[in-house]
Formats: sequence, C-alpha cells, structure tokens
Amino acid sequence: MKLIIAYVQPERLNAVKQALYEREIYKLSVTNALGCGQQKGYHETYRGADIEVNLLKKVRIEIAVNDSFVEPTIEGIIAGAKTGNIGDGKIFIHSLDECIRIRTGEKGNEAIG
Amino acid sequence: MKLIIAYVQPERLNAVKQALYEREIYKLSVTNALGCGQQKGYHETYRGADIEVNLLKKVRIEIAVNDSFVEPTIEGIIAGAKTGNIGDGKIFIHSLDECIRIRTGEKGNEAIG
Amino acid sequence: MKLIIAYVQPERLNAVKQALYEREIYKLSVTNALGCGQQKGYHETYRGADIEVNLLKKVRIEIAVNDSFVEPTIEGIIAGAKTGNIGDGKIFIHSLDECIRIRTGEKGNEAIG
Amino acid sequence: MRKGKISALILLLLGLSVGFAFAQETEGVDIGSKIEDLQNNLNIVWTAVAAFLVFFMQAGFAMVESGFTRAKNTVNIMMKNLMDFSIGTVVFFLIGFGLMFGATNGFFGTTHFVLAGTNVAGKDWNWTFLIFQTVFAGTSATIVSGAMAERTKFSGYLVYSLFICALIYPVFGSWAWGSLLDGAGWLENIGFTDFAGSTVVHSIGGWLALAGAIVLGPRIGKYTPDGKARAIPGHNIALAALGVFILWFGWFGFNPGSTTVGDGDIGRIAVTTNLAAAAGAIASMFTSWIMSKKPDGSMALNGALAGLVAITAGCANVSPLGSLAIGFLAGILVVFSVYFFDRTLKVDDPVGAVSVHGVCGAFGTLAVGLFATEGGLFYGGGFKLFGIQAVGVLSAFVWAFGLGLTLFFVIKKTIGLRVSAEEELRGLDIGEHGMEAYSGFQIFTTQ
Amino acid sequence: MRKGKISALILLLLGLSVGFAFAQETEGVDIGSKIEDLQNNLNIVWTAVAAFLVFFMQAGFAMVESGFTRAKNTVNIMMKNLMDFSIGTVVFFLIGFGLMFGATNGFFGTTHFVLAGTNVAGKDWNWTFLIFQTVFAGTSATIVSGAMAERTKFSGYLVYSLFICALIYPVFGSWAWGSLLDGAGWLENIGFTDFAGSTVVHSIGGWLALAGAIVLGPRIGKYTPDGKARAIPGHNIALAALGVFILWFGWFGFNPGSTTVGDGDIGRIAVTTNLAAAAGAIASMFTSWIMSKKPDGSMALNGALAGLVAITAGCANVSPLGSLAIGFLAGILVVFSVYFFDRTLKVDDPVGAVSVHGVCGAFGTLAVGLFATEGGLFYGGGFKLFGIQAVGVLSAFVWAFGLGLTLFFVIKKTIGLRVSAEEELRGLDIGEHGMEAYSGFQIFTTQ
Amino acid sequence: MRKGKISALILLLLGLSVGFAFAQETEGVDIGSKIEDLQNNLNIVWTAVAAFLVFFMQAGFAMVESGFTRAKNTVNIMMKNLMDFSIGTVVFFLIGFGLMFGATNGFFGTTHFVLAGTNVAGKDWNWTFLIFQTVFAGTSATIVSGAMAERTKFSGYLVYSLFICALIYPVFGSWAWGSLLDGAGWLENIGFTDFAGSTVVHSIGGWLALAGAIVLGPRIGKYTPDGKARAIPGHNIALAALGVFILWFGWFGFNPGSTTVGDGDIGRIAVTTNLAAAAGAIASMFTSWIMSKKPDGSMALNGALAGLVAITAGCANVSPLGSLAIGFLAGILVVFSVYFFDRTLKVDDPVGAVSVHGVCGAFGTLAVGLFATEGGLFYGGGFKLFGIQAVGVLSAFVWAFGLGLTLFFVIKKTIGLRVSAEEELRGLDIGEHGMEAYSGFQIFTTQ
Ligand SMILES: Nc1ncnc2c1ncn2[C@@H]1O[C@H](COP(=O)(O)OP(=O)(O)O)[C@@H](O)[C@H]1O
Ligand SMILES: Nc1ncnc2c1ncn2[C@@H]1O[C@H](COP(=O)(O)OP(=O)(O)O)[C@@H](O)[C@H]1O
Ligand SMILES: Nc1ncnc2c1ncn2[C@@H]1O[C@H](COP(=O)(O)OP(=O)(O)O)[C@@H](O)[C@H]1O
Repeated sequence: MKLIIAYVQPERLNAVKQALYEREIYKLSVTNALGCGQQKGYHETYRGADIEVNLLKKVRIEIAVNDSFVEPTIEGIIAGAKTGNIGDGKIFIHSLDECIRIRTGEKGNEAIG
Repeated sequence: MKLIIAYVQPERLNAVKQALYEREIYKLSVTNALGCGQQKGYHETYRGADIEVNLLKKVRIEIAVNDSFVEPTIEGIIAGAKTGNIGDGKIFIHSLDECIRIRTGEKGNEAIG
Repeated sequence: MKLIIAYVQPERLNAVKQALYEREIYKLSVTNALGCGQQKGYHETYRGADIEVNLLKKVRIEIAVNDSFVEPTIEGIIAGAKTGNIGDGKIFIHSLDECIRIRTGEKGNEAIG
Repeated sequence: MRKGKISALILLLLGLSVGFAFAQETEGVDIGSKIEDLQNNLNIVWTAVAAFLVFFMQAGFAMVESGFTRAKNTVNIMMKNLMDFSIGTVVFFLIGFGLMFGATNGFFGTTHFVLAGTNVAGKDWNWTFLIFQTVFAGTSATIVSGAMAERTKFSGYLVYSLFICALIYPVFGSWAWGSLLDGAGWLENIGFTDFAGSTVVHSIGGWLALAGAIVLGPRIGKYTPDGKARAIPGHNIALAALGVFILWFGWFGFNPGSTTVGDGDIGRIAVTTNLAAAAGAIASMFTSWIMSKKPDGSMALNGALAGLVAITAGCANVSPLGSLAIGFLAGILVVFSVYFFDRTLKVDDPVGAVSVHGVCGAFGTLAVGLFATEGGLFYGGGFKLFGIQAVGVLSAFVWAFGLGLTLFFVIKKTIGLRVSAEEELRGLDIGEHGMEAYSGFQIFTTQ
Repeated sequence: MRKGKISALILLLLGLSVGFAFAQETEGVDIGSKIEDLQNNLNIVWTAVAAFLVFFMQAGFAMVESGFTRAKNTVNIMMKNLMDFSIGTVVFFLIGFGLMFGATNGFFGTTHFVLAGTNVAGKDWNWTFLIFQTVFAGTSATIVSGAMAERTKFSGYLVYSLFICALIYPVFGSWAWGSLLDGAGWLENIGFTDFAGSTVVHSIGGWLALAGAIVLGPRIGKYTPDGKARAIPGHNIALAALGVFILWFGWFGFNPGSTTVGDGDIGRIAVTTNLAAAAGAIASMFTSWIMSKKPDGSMALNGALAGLVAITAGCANVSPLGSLAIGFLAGILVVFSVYFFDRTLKVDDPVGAVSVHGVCGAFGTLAVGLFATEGGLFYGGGFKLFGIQAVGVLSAFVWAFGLGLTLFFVIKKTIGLRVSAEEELRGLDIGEHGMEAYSGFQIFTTQ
Repeated sequence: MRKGKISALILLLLGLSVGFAFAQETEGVDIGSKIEDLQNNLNIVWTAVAAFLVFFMQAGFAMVESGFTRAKNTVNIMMKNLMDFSIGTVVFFLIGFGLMFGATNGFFGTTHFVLAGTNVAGKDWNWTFLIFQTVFAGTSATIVSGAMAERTKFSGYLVYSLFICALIYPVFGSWAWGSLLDGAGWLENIGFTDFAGSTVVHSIGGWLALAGAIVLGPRIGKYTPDGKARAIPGHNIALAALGVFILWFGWFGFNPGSTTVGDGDIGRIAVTTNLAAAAGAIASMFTSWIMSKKPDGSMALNGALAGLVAITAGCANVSPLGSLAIGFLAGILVVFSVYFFDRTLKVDDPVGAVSVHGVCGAFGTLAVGLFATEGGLFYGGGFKLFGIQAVGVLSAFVWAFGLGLTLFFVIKKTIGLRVSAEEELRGLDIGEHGMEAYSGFQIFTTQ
C-alpha cells in the first residue's frame, strides 16, 4: 500500500477528481495548503507598503492506494492537474504500513478502497 | 516510531481526543480536511442550479507514537470515532524515521511523547 | 529522499522560511493545523460557561528533500522556530519513495528541488 | 342726508367691521386648522421615520443572532428573521392590527381588520400608525428566533411566527395600548405604564422565547452528561457587534418614536434611551470582568441591549439620572440572568434573548414604579404604581409563557419543532436550506 | 364742530378699519406664506431624510452582490459599488441632472447643468431635489455591477458607470419624470405612471445589466461543456441578508420619499411597500421550496427585493391588497425568471439583478395598469392605462438594452471588458486591486 | 339723542374695532408663536434624526477599524468602540456638556452639568441639543481607537476614553462652538469657521490618535529590522467597505444636521458633502493607481472618508464646485499622508486615522479660508479668514496632541498602555477578552 500526496493548483481539483474517477479511484482526502515552489509568488502593495506573497494557494490531495493502483493514480493526477505552467505541482509517494476502516475494523488492502 | 493518520467525522473529534487521553496519548495534531469516500455526499440546488457536494467535511488527525503505543492509539481512535455508519473514516499508518523536539533538540523516542 | 513534517508556532513561520532560504531550501508546503502537546492550552469563559481550549493554533510545514538536505532542513527549522518555550513544536521525518513534478513528469531527485 | 350719510357710513363701517369679523373668524379657523395639519404632517414624518428605524432593527436582530451562533446555522437564522417579519407583516395587517387597535369587545379589538374603513387612497393617520405598529409586532416576533436558534425546524418556526403576530402579541397589546387608536384595554385603564413596550413588545417576545427554548431542549453538546454548561461560542462577533449598533440606532425610533408626535419630547427620550444603553454596556462589561476575570465582549453587547430594553417602558417618565440607574441595574441583571438560565435552569438560549428581553423587560417595567418622576416610589409616589406595573408584568408572563408553551407543544406534536440530531450536527443550513452561508471558507464544525 | 367731530371720528374709525383691513391682509398673506414655508421646510426635511435612506441602499447593493459571489472577488465588488456611486455623483451633478430636469428640447433637458442658476448659498428646493435625484441615479448605476460580477475589468466598468449617470439614465428619466422640475417628457405626457421608478430606475439598470452580462459571457465554470448550468454559491449569505435588510430599509426612502411631500401619503406608501416586500419574500420562499425541495435562502432574499422593485411603480396608486398581490406575483416571477436566464438563456447573472430589477421592474410597471385603484384594469379602468404602461416598459427596454449592448461592445473592443482567464481564476481582488478581502482566512478557491 | 345714538354707534364701532384690534393682536401673536413652535418642532425632529444618523457612525467606525486590522483583534476593536461611546455618553452628560456649552468663564463652561436647570420632564431644546452633541463627542472619541488598534491594553483605553469626552474634546469645543448654547469661545469670537467640525471633532480625534500611536509604538512586525514598512493587511474588506458606506450615510446627519434647523440649507449641505466624498474616493483611487500600479481598495475607502472629513468645516460655506475641489484634494492628500506617516515618520496607524481625521481635518478647515464663497481667498476675501483658520487648526493641534502625549504617557507609566508581546502575537481577543471573533474559522495567524 502506498500513500500518495499531491499538491496541485486549486482550480485543477475538479479535473483531478474527474480523472481519478475515470481510473476508478474514488477515495481521497483534500486539505487547503499554501505552497512555495518555482512559482515565485507576487509582489503587491497594500496602502503603499510592500507585501510579498510567496505562499501561494494550493490544494493538498492525499490518496491511499493498493500498489496496483499507484500508476493509475499518478496518471490521473497528472492528467487532471497538468497545464504545463510553473506551479502545476508535485506528487510524493511513500509506503504505507497499514490501513484500517474505522466502521468495520477491516484492515489492509480491503480497507483501502 | 509510527505516524498514524486518521480521517474522522468532525463531530467525533472530541470523543476521539477523550478516548486517546484515557489511553495516555496526549499529543496530536489536527487539520481541517475534505473527504471523498463511500459516503456519497449529497445533491443540493442553489438558485435552481444543481450542486453536487461530494467532498464532505472531515478532520485529519496526525499522531506520532512509539511502537508500543500504536495499538492503544488505533483502539482509541476507533473507540471515539466509530458510529457504525458510512463515513466513519479511516486510519493510515506508516513508519517514522525520526522525531525531533524543537525546543530541546531531543530525538527519537524521547521526543515523541 | 525524505519527507520532513514540522509543526511550529504560527508566528515563527516567517523566521523558519527565512532560515531555510539561507540554507537554500526554497520549496515547502504549509497547512493550518491545531495541536495538542505539552503546551496545555488555556481556560476561558464565554458567557459564564467554561471553555477549554486545548487545541492550539499551529502551522504544519511539509518539505520533501534529497537526503543531503535533511540536516540543513532540520537545522533551519530549529533555527527559525526555537524560542525555548513549551509549544515550539516537533519535527517528524520519514522516507519518501518517489517524487514527481507534474509539469514535466520528472521523477526522483530531479523533481524534488 | 347728513344723517343718512353718517348712518350709511356707520353702516358701511359696521358692515366692514362685521365683514372683517367674519373674515377674521374664518381666516382664524382656517389658519388654526392649517397649523394643526402642519403639526399633523410633522407627526407623520417623524412617526414614519421612526418606524423605518424600528424596521431596521430586524437587521440588527439577524446580525446579533447569527453572530452569537455557529456558522453552520447562519442561513437558517437569516431566513427565520426574514420570514418572521414577512409573515408577521401580512398577518398583522390582516388580523393583528384590528385585534389590537380596533373598537374593543373588552378583551380585544374587533374592527380595522385589513385597515377596513380607511380611505384606500387617502392620507389618513391610520396608515402611518399601521406601519409603525407593524414594525413593533415584527420586533416582538423576531426576539424568539435567537433563543430557539440552531435546532428548530424551519416549518415549525413559520407556524409560530404566524401566531405571534396574528394573535399573541396583538391581544396583549390591546390590553395595554388599545386606546392609542380606537381600542381600550384593562391594563391601561388601571394605569399600567409601558411607554414604548418593555413588556408589551420585549417581555412578550422574551417569555415566548423561554417557552420555545424549554419545549425544544438544549442543543446537542450544550451540557455535559453530568449537567455542566458548556460554551458554544458564536461564530462572528463582528456581525454581533454590528447588530447591536444597528439595534441601538433603531431604538432611537423605538422609544422617541413612540410619542408619535414631532416635538421636544423626542430629544428628552433620546437622551434617557442613550444613557440607559451606555450604562447597561458599562455595567455588563464590569460585571463580567469581575465574574470571569476578563471583560466578555458578548456580555457587554448584551448589556447595551439590556439597558435599552429596560428603559423602554419608562423612557418618557424617568429623569436622566433615573435612566442611568435603570440601565446600570439592567446591565448587571442581564449577566446574572444569563448565568441563571444557562447554568441553574439549564435552559439553552444561545443569544440570551430570554434574559435581555424577558427579564430586563420585566425589570424595566417594574422600574417605572420606582423611578417615574411622577408616581414612582423613589419620588414619593408610594407603592401604587409599582403594584400596577407588577400586575402588567405578571399578566404578560402568564399570557405569553402560557400560550407559548401550548403553541410550541402543539407544533412539536404535529409538524415537529426540532430537526434530527444528524441535521443539527451537520448544520441547519444544509439540512433545511441546502446551502452553506460561507461557501469556500474552511470552518471547523467539530462543535 | 360736531359734524367735524363726528366725521373725524368716523374717519378715524374708517382709518382704523382700513388700517386693520390692511394689517389683516398683510398679516394674512404673511401667515399664509409662513405656513407654506413651513410645509416647504417639512418637505425638505422629509425629502432629505428619504434621500439619505436611498443613499444607504448603496451599502445594501454592495453587501448583496458581494455576499452572492465568491470571496476572491469581494474587494472588486466593493470598489465597483463605491466608484459607480462616486463617479455617478459627479457626472450627474455636471451633466445628468440638467439632461433630466432642465427645460426640455423635447428629447432631453438643456438647462440646470452644474445646478446653474441656483443660488449658490441659498436654501432653494433645487438642492434637496438634486441630492434626492443623485441617489436615484446612483441606484440605477449600481444594479449593473451585480450581473457583471466576478469577471469584469475594473477600468471598463468605470467607463460604463460614467455613461449611465451622465446619459443613459437621465435621458430616459427626462421622458418620464422631467416635469418634476422644469422638464417635460413624452412618456409622462401620455400618462405613463411610474411613481418611484420600477422602470425609470430599476428596469433601466436591469436591462443594462442584461446587456453587460451578455457581452461579457458567463464566468469560467458556470456552464458544463454540454451547457448545463452549475451552481457557484455565494461566499457570505450573512452579508447578503444584511444587504437585503438594508435595501428594504432604504426603500422606505425610495418609495414614500418620492412624494417629496411631508404628509400622510408617506404612511400609506410605506404600508404598500412593506406589504409587497413581505409578500415577495414569502412567495419566493415557497416557490423555491416547491421547485427544489428546500426553501432556498438566496431566493427568499431575492423575493423580498422582487416585491420591492415591483411595487415601486404603483406604490402610491394601488390598495394594500393590490400591493400584496403585486409582491406575491413578483416573488413567484423572480424564481422562474432566474431559472430562465440561468438555465434556458444561459445568461450568467450571479446575483439575479436582471430578474429582480429588469423583469420585476417591468412587471411592476405593467401591474399599475392592472391594480391602480384609478384607471387599473381590475378596477374597471379598461386597458388604456395598461397599454400606456406597456409603451413605457418597452421603450425602457429598447433604450437601455440597445444602448447597453452598444456601450459594452465598444468598451470590449477598446479598453477591454473582461479580465484574463488566469486573473478570473485567481480572483479579481488580487488581479485588479492587489489585495485580498479576507486576509488570513483559509478559503478554498477550487471554484 | 341723535348725537347719543351716533355716539353710541360710534362707540360701539370703536369698541368693536378695538375689540378686533385686540383679538387681532392676540390672535396674531398666538399664530406667530404657534408657527415658531412648529418650526421649532421641525428643527427638533430634524436635529434628532441627524443625531441618530451620527450615532450610527459608531457602527461605521467599528466596521472600518476592524476590517482594516487582523481577525485576532476584532472582539477587542468592537469592545473599544462600544465602550468609548458608552463611557463618553455618560461623562459627556455629567461633565463635558457643561464644560462645552455652559456659561463660560472665558476658558470653558461652568453650568449645565448633568443638564442642571433643564426641566426634567419638559420638551426643552436642550434635550435634543444634548443628544446631538453627545454623538459628536462620541465620534471624536472613537477616531482614536483605529490608530491604536491591535496592541493597546483595554483598561488603558478605557481611561483615555473617559478623558477625551469629559475634558479634551469639550474644552476645545467650547472655544469654537460654545455660543451654540450659552457659552462663548475665543476662537469663534475671532471668526473661526468650522461648521460641522473638521477641526473640532475630527482633527481633535486625529491628533489624539497620533499621540496615542506614537506613545504606543508600532505593532510587532510592522517594520523590518532595517526600518522598512511592512504591510499588515486588514482581515475583512467587506466589513471595512460597509463601514465606509455607514459613515457616509451618517455624515448626512453630521454635516446637514449641524444646521439644527429644518430648512433648505439641509439639501445644499447634503450636496456639498456628497460631492466631496465622491471626489475624495475618485482622487484616492487614481492616486493609489498611479503610485502603486493598482487601484487600492483600502485607499479608495479612505479617500471617501478624507473627502467627508475635509468638507465638514466648509460644507455650508463653499459652492458645489468648491466642495468638489476640496474633496478631490483631500483624496490625493490622504494617500500621501498615509505614506508619509507609515514610511517616513514610521508611525504605525493601522487604519489611517491620523491621515484621514487629523490631516484632512486640518486641510479642510484651512480650505474654508480658500474656498468660502464669503471671505475665502479664491473669492476675493484675502488672507484674513485663512489666517484665522490657521490659528484654529494650530490651536487644535497644540491642545490635542499636547494633552494626548501627556495623557497616554501617564497611562503608560501607571496602568500600562500596551499588552505583552505574547498577547499581541496571539491576539488581543483571547488575551483581553478570552474569546475569538471568528470561532470555528480557520485563520492563519502567522502575522
Ligand atoms: N520539495 C517540496 N516540498 C514540499 N512541497 C513542495 C516541494 N516542491 C514543490 N512543492 C509544492 O508544490 C507546489 C508547486 O511547486 P512548483 O515548484 O511551483 O511546481 P512546478 O515545479 O510544477 O512549477 C508548491 O507550491 C509546493 O506547495
Ligand atoms: N483511500 C483513501 N485515501 C485517502 N483518504 C481516504 C481513503 N479512504 C477514505 N478516506 C478518507 O476517509 C473518509 C471516510 O471514508 P468512507 O469511505 O466514507 O468511510 P467508511 O468506509 O468508514 O464508510 C473519507 O471521506 C476520506 O476523507
Ligand atoms: N506525538 C505527536 N504527534 C503529533 N503531533 C505532535 C506530537 N507531539 C507534538 N505534536 C505537535 O507539536 C506541537 C508542539 O508540541 P509541544 O509538546 O507543545 O512542544 P514542545 O515539546 O516543544 O513544548 C503540538 O501542538 C502538536 O501540534
């Protein structure tokens, strides 16, 4: 089992969800995040004082999947999030030791989907 | 050391905290999350237009524990979060390489609790 | 590759970012979090009724780095976040299997920075 | 000829004089009535403006109530405030106004329904009086929604709001204020003094709110299993503060406007009203500071309202120093009253409506018996007025609380008064209205 | 001597009498004109207060529009509302007022620019009339910003707001209302009745809004690729509700104030206005309840506005029951109109400005032809008035929609009307103004 | 007999005539005084309504100040605004009013404390005048809270607000406005013209705000270690914009209300007031557009207020074009003033209170010397009036800034003026009041 974390542009979230659905990945969790990457942020002035915004609004997606689903998940995220512009985001993957469904107590591969 | 991530219904958070306290797990971190799982979400209309809400409000709990605390933590989360209804949530576990207390610089097992 | 998660006091975020910049770590992601640790929270009354606030505002920083950057990252976080008071926060580290840049499809060490 | 001439002249003079006398007279009458008309027009302008200010209090109530409750129930509170005024407007026009101000059968009015008998295209005073009274009825109605917030079924609330403006408020109103138009009431006949409605408007609303909160029961999570009160903080103190400022502003229509006459009493009543509000805010702030170590913002806001509610009965009858005293006492009283209902009686009233409107309304009405410069106990008037005031206060409680319990109980047993636990947890906005108030905002709904 | 004495006496008497007669006369005249002055002063106070209430509607519009749109465009909406009124104030003073109320050349007024000819330090009625008319012009201007929200280039919007108050609104206004001062218009001459401006103010604004929304096109994401309308929920229903309460409050200046006379008509018009608003809110709530299973909060709010817009034309000419009917019908109409524009015509109007102001304004104007107690179809007046009203409604549509399309098209082709897609996604607040409305708040901007 | 008859007749006539003369006279007197009474009543209604509008500005200030600061200090700002008005109301009644308008000892008034001497149940003008003046004092007091926001100890602020309304404001006020009742002041005696209080109310508040901000020092994080100003964006621009609309609305009571007479001057002053506000908003917007590439929303809002503050002194004395000029210049001035205090002087004034009220108040007062149609430099009046105005402006600065520095310094050394750094970081809402303004909302408090 793997845990896949992706940071994408907020407005791509729906497209990512769509792309994952098409690949039969229905479960995911989302949090609101701010990101600092190659996209440099922007300078503004507020009441004449400089304000440097270098934490840009991002969305953090977390998906736990069985190993066989890792590839489709990555594909799906890229399909939904990629525009070719700086700021498109990143995907991080690490392994998961265990997964438990609270409602039933099921564990492992059965619990994940 | 393990890192335990749990998604639970927001209104169960207090019960989960309570259950963990009883098991002497006092430290945890919480973020606001949206989740998409077996719980299908709901349809509403706003000004006549359809609106499909399939990202439901969840709470994400993150707990770093020593190995001996993994079981009580899981038990505690389940004790607090389980209602038997769809949407109760999931627990994910993976291993942690290191843990550092910023204030003291302590590392590992000593830093975690 | 490692994924470094740090919980720090919100008002230290800028200092942490500063310290990381100095160590040439430019990329990070931030989420809003609530934490429960040694810092006990506080009691207040609202309209005469007791209200126990034990989830304090924290900021969660997530940084994916190549192995050689783990030490500077930890140092930077501590440099920026440490005040010596309870509540300064924690750092958690675990290994990362893969990292992908959505825009280019680059993988691994190349994608991370 | 001479005689004739003189006579003629004299007659001419006589004629002229008499003519003048006539002219003088008609002119005099004419000018007199024109001046009366003018004062009448001035009264209309003043009363209309005051009515508009009182209408604006609806916004104040909506803001205070939503500010002091959770974000997930905001749409519902707005809807309740909008609809209780809307339904109230219609039924008060159709039924309530006649019950309150029509020629009375001893118990309530029986004419003036649908403003019958008033020229439909004219400039009659009745029109202005109707709009003024409508917004008063609407105020009474909207008080209740705060105490019943965050758990009441929307349809049940609509039914309630129909009954208060059609029946409960106007009948009691006819007892105390009927003679303001063509009615008459037993309370005003015995000398009951409630100038702008501490009892008629606020206590009636407050006791209905109490009945509603009792029949409903507390919100999930308000009390621990062992009965300790828990805080459920409001989601937007900025809105709540705005609401209090709006209410204070509107109260300058409520109290001075109740003269319905454009003259110097307006300024005097504005002064007593303002002093009482200020003293109430100060007193509540310091009371909460002493009681809970810090000056509680929500209490200071409630304190200003407590002062306003309390001075409403006596605003025209007490001196400025009297109004300071009334406001100050109300500001202290409201804090202890909130504690009492919340912790001792365990009645869950999220915004303190029962304490502010019910308790402080009753207190303010009784205070007239103490502070009235004419007839008040402290001004040598003895206990007579105080006794009369007590009768009024008591009859309001019996009438409103009794009918309220009945009404809410019947609603509970028929269409239902409370939403499901699941809906309450997720919020009434989604459950009752299918939408969120703060779309896009990240809000913790753990409570 | 006797004779002389008598004569002298008589002459004296005569003199006295005549003297009295004179005194009487001048005194009479004097008193008469003083009374007139007083009524005039009362009219000024009333009209000024009404103007201030109407000004406050600017806040209402700003709140409704921002509440019904997304958080990321809030600063922009506030700025648009602030600037359209500010620019409107200046150009209406310089140009618009003269075009609307100056001595007419048959098509528009040609005097009174910059209030020329009015004593610059005096107490002339013109001053009060100007401020009253300025806030009306500002109302018409600000309607448009809601329909064009969340995608319009700021500079383009500024240009638009210059033209509406300098040209589009005043010229049409001169046709219907010019004779209120020194002008005259063909519409009022044929008997067109629009007491407070359902057509003159609201429909003009509404049809311009329609033109703007069409030329702009829908917001990104409003329609699925296959053309299904998607909901883009507003970010702050508390603000929107506050806005509606403010607008309702302001409307008591808008409608009763349009008498510009301080007398009993104020109360009557306040009653019809209030009843229509209430009926509109009720009707919309129940309509949305039936149509989409739950009482939609945003629709009930729109319904109150629909009732207000609709009664504006006939508020002085219909009976209370007539106003209930008009409000109720408008409340139903607005729901279907929103559906129609949103789903059938696919015009993206985030706040429903076209339906509320354009459609319900037209409906309310036509309803005068049906419900006017004098001349209305339902009161035996036949179709004549209705026909005249239809002419007014139609000419407003042709004028405003036609000029609007042209104006927005020219802006589009020159300085540009719409922001870039990237800016629209990130929000106009950052793109146009370099700031966020809710700094520090965590807000999902996935939509 | 004849003679007798004639004589009798004549006497009769004489009697009649004299009788008429008497009747005429008393009737005449009677009618004259009735008409005067009526105008007096009208003045009362108008002044009272204006006072209520000015009261409502409290809400405006609260919204602007909280909107322009961070979410974590919102409860505190609301409390400060509520309490400074409440405390101000009480002490102004007890002390301030007498100091300002009582019979003067040359330096301040010495009668009228607690409105002594005024019939406690009567309709005296004093009542209306008191409420009108109370809300003015409250305006001056509340200006300061914005400049001292986000770091001031609550108890210290309460002490300050006691002194401004009891002493600082009324004494200066007696110099310029004392003769409005029974006082007299040296400034008005030399011809100082400040119709509605650009200096008396706004500059006094503004200079006190400056003193407060200086004694407090800047907020943590406002300046980088090397002294560069950093932006600390406000948390709720929607509230701030609402506040500005409310203030603009209230200003129609502030300026036209300062006639305290219900006649045509109201309309004229409303026109100049409105034009200046509009011009101010436009000028600030374009200035910020030029200076920082984008039209800054917060600056445009400040600009409207700058125009309003600046026109306050001369609203009754300048022409509409003059008011446009004054508003426009104030709109430009306020931007540079904000920059100057923020970046050059490094005085941290979160909402721009010093620039808007202090600087633009002074500017507006001087502008009377330039633009007054009677006596103004540009209208051929020479430098005399300008010189007098400068004396007034300067004396206000010396008085308010001097006393302010002293007062705040004493508070600092005794009960303390600033909260701890830890409390400031976490927010004053929790530190001072034990609650959050936006419970449940996810808010980044990294700043
Ligand atoms: N090394 C990293 N650690 C944590 N988050 C990262 C890292 N690199 C990128 N991110 C996240 O991904 C987002 C997009 O990164 P960015 O470098 O702008 O993308 P791209 O390389 O596609 O242009 C960032 O805003 C940040 O939230
Ligand atoms: N595979 C997954 N990856 C990420 N988050 C998940 C996954 N499965 C479930 N979740 C999270 O857990 C929540 C509850 O899941 P759900 O399937 O509704 O629970 P249950 O199976 O107990 O009914 C979801 O809303 C989502 O936030
Ligand atoms: N074991 C843990 N699991 C998850 N989060 C933790 C853990 N320990 C600490 N934290 C996070 O770190 C924050 C600071 O912890 P705390 O114990 O107060 O720090 P310190 O030990 O430096 O005083 C907490 O509020 C919480 O968010």
